[in-house]
Amino acid sequence: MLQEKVKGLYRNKPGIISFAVLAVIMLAGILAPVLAPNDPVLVTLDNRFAAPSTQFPFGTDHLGRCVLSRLMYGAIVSLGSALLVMTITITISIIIGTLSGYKGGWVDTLLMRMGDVNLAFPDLVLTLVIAGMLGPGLANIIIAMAAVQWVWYARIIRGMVLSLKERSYVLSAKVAGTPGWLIVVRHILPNIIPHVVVLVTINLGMVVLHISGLTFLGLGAQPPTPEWGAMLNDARQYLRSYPRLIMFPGTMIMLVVISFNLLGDALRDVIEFREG
Amino acid sequence: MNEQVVLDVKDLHVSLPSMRGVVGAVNGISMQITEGKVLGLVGESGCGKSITCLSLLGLTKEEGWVIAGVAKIQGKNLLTLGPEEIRKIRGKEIAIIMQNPLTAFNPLMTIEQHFLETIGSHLLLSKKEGRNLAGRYLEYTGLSQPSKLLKQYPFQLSGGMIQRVMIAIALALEPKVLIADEPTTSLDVTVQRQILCQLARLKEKVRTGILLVSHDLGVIAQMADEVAVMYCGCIVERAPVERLFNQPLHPYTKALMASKPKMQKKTLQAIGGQAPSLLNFDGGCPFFERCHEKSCCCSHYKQELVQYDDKHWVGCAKFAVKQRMLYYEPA
Amino acid sequence: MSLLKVKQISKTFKSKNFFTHKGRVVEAVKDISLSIEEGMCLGLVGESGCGKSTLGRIILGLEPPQSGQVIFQGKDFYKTTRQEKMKLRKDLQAVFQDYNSAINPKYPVKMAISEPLRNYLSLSPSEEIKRIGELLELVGLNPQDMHKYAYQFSGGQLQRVNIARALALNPKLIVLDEAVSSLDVSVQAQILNLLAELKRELNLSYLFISHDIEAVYYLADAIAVMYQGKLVEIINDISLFDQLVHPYSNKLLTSVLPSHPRFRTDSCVEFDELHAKPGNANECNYLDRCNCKEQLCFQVKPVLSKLTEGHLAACHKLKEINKA
Amino acid sequence: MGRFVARRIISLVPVLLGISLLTFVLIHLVPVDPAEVYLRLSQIPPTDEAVAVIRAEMGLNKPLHQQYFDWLWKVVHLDFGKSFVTKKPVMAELLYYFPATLNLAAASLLIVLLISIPVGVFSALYKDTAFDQICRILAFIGASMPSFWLSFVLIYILSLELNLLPAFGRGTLAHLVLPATTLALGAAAVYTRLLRTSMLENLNQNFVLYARARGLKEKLIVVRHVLKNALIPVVIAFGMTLGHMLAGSVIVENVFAWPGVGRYIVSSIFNRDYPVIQAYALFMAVVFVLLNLFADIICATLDPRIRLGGDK
Repeated sequence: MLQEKVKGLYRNKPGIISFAVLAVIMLAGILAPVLAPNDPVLVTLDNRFAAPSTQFPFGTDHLGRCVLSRLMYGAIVSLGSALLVMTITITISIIIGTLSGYKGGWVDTLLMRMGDVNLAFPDLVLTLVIAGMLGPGLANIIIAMAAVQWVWYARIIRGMVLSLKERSYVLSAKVAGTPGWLIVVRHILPNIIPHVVVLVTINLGMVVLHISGLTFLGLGAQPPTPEWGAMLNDARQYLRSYPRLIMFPGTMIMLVVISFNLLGDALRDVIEFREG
Repeated sequence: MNEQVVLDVKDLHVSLPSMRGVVGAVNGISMQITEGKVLGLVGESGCGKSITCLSLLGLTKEEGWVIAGVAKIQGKNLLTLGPEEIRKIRGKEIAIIMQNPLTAFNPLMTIEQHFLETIGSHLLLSKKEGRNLAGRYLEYTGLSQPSKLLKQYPFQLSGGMIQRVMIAIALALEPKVLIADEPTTSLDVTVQRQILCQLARLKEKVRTGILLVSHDLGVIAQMADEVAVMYCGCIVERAPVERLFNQPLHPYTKALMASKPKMQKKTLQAIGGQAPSLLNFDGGCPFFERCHEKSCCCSHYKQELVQYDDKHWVGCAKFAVKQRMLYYEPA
Repeated sequence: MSLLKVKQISKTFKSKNFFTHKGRVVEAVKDISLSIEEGMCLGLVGESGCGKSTLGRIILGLEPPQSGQVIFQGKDFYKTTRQEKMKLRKDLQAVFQDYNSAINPKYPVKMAISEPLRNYLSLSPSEEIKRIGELLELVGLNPQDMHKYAYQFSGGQLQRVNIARALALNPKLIVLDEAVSSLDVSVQAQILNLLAELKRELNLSYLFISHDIEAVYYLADAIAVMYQGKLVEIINDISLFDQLVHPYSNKLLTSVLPSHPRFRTDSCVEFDELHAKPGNANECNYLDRCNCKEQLCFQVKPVLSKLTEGHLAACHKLKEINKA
Repeated sequence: MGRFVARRIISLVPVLLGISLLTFVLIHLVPVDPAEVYLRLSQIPPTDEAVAVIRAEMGLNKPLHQQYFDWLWKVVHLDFGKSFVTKKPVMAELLYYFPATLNLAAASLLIVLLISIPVGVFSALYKDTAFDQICRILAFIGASMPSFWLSFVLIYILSLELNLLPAFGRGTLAHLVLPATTLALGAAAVYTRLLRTSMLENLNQNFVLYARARGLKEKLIVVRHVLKNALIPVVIAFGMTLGHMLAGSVIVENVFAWPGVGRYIVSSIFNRDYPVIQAYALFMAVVFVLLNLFADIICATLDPRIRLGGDK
């Protein structure tokens, strides 16, 4: 069964390609200290707006910093913080969502009421406001995003748990005398996690977009940290004369978001095949 | 005897593509539906009953599906008609009652809207005339207060009521043929009986020929005049209803009858194993694997119906061979 | 002493309408008492939505009742200690209707069967495999099938696996919740035969919940008829089937379709149907469908009362018949 | 219908209370003392005495629940306090900037509708044709495009290179085109996909098969049976989208120098103008909730199950 799924994924071309793209970007970010041609934050005012050359493959920005190096270091900032947001979010929401769906009780009531309030705000507004209250900074953005998003995921997971709870195999396990925690571990979580993985993959793209958007507004990573949104913000003044400065980080963000979406779709096709 | 055949199906084949090859869902079935009579089509799930119904209405036109054969209604071959011609026949000449009445109605529309759009698609009637027609047929099906009912939405009605509405819609245009595809399967037993009785009464009124599809021999025994037993996309036996129940010939028919609990404690004669896959159907006897009465010549037998006597047809090698040898054995 | 005794169980659900947020109380099971003897099969019949599955779940310990007791092997299931409950559970197993979702698709079927074994017995891996093999053979499957996954089985085979799981701990009572309802006739017969055979060989008791009276008649020794959350009639000897007297039981019986065209009846039963409308608390809940109602039926709710030994019914008319 | 609306409005009360509680709690998340921020913004040295005075003035010394009720009482009277920076009432400021944002969001919504409904319907009806494939790819890219980047691309091509449209500021209708398009494209992509999926789902419904079996004309089936049902989830989502557009305009407004709430809030965040941030959160939530209410009412007129309270 698992083998079939791996095979299915292997046959899914967009999935493979997008996975490869993400892997390359991620690797470039991790290995940036070794691979990057230049120091991403080294200001050389003599070299402002240098055209691409062997020393600066993508040229330099308004402070003479190497664009390629900044893109590479930026990968780890953008992708890494998105992954961190998701990890925090999902950990909290799996625990609370499962508890709330399986056990019910006050956890459930609290979660549902929090969800009502949370859903009354457009996501971005709440993130913006929390980040605004905490003050600019990448860490604050990460906290704000996780704080806003977990409720939504927890509610989705709760829904899945509720429907799984009524499946005959869960009832049969109960009748067979399996204790509650074991039912959750053995029958509920394994059936939820694949769907959560799909959800997370697709939404990772959105998280990358939001983080770079907030950084673009100046609320996220602070200069001189290389981050794609920040690079766009730096480049906006020079749009007329040096449009390439906009092209590089923008393309990177879009590439990452598209890849996450494609990968998520591919995973969904593979995982939800035969499960309906 | 002046029995008029209203729908004549000859050698209907439906095959559809799947991931692993071509599935022969219906493999050459022939049947005649007579005016005012009920032809019962009985078989287990997956034997191709529903696909047969849908292909007669031209509703199986999906990519890769191959439909062959002849289905004549009033001299026209249903299977070769263009989309607009077949549309005019659907609902007007051939109406259908479906298995899950609750999901068959658009939840956003009232019963009246369903009625009027059906009538309006085939007849030039004013709204008022349409409404009267609808009310009349709702009354025929045993529903009281039709005018109130017409204003209601499908979700406000119970399963039995909505199935009656479906029957009323089907019969309001006085079709030549009514296809009833498992009309009572999703209903409670008490309601099932009522619906069947009602259908039998209405049949007398409208003089329509009915193709009654069911997996339940009880429904067939109650309703049918003639029965066709279907297995793996083939008709394996065809006979008048009394005849079939008195003297089933095909091993599958016999087994099917023996496996149904009948208010007695006697051990049931279950059929071992399960129906074979219809993938790349080769035309041999589909019941071969599960048959208790098979013999050496069966494996070469090409599935086809042979005439056992006047009105009794059977698709089993045993009888085909006997007939050819002019050997007759009283059952 | 009876194996299982159910005493005056009631359960209501508060359903919340998704769109209107209007709460509604549904009385799924009302004041039900019944008992099952060892080696006996009680058939529970009724229309969909009459609460028979809820009753089954209450008996299985999956759904605590609001009031009443479930006494299994002399112990109140919902009142005993955790350990005691575990012990009781060992003798109380179930087979459900939807065979498709009864085995977790993620694991091979041996996992499903080993689940009860591991919870109660500490078998060595080889003993466990042996036992699973035996169980599969017992239900007519090949022991090699234990390595297959649910999707590799047909419906009938899956239901056999479910029965094997239910048998794993040598239980005393198995609740069969519509266990043969979604199977084809020919396969249904296989499973019914298997169940009858197992019952004889292993001296099992069943609570056979079904809407199919013919199947119930085949398997059950006693029959209980349920309508809108209440038992309307119980008869302890199913051979006295034709003595069922409650108007609803009669309606069910006359609704059974003929087994042969010569038994065809054209008597058209007039249109009526279960309508879940809130009835008057005092009237008989079968009132709107009953064709022999009288004044008393509007005022007093009939209770289940004894007609003859082993035969109870809840109807005013019958008491009069009995008195006379 | 009236009862439905009334019920729906009553059910909003706890949500609104929750919103107010959350926005109130937000200000206590602030790692620094608002009084200090106030003083710094007023260019007064934050000495201990000055801070104490301001704290007393702001009521920060009272117990928390007291502060909440005081604040709630004022909020109910539409008094959100005064901006730390301009010293003007926050409500007046928000109302001053809001029309521009609303203007932008409404224009984008119009663009979204004009694109997504026809494209969604036709790509579902002509599934897997070249048209459908192209639309799906475009929708995919559209949904993945960062709006701030898209805006630069549009500005560069349409404004700087071709000189067709003004890039910054608000004024004529031409000024509206670029920001509205930027804001709309992402949502249009999402809606096209949503409507397409919803159409396809409904095309497979049993009632469509039954409608065909009754001999209805295909056009009638598509409009009355498929599209009408397919629109319900779309309408529900539209209520949310308009809200998201009001929020999402933050970035677009900043790029295009559009004088709306979005630009105002970002500058307030940098100024740590807490009363404004708090009022913004509350204001947006209320607008969002009302928009959803509106969408629900539209759905109820479309769907009798909601209106009449049917099961399932």
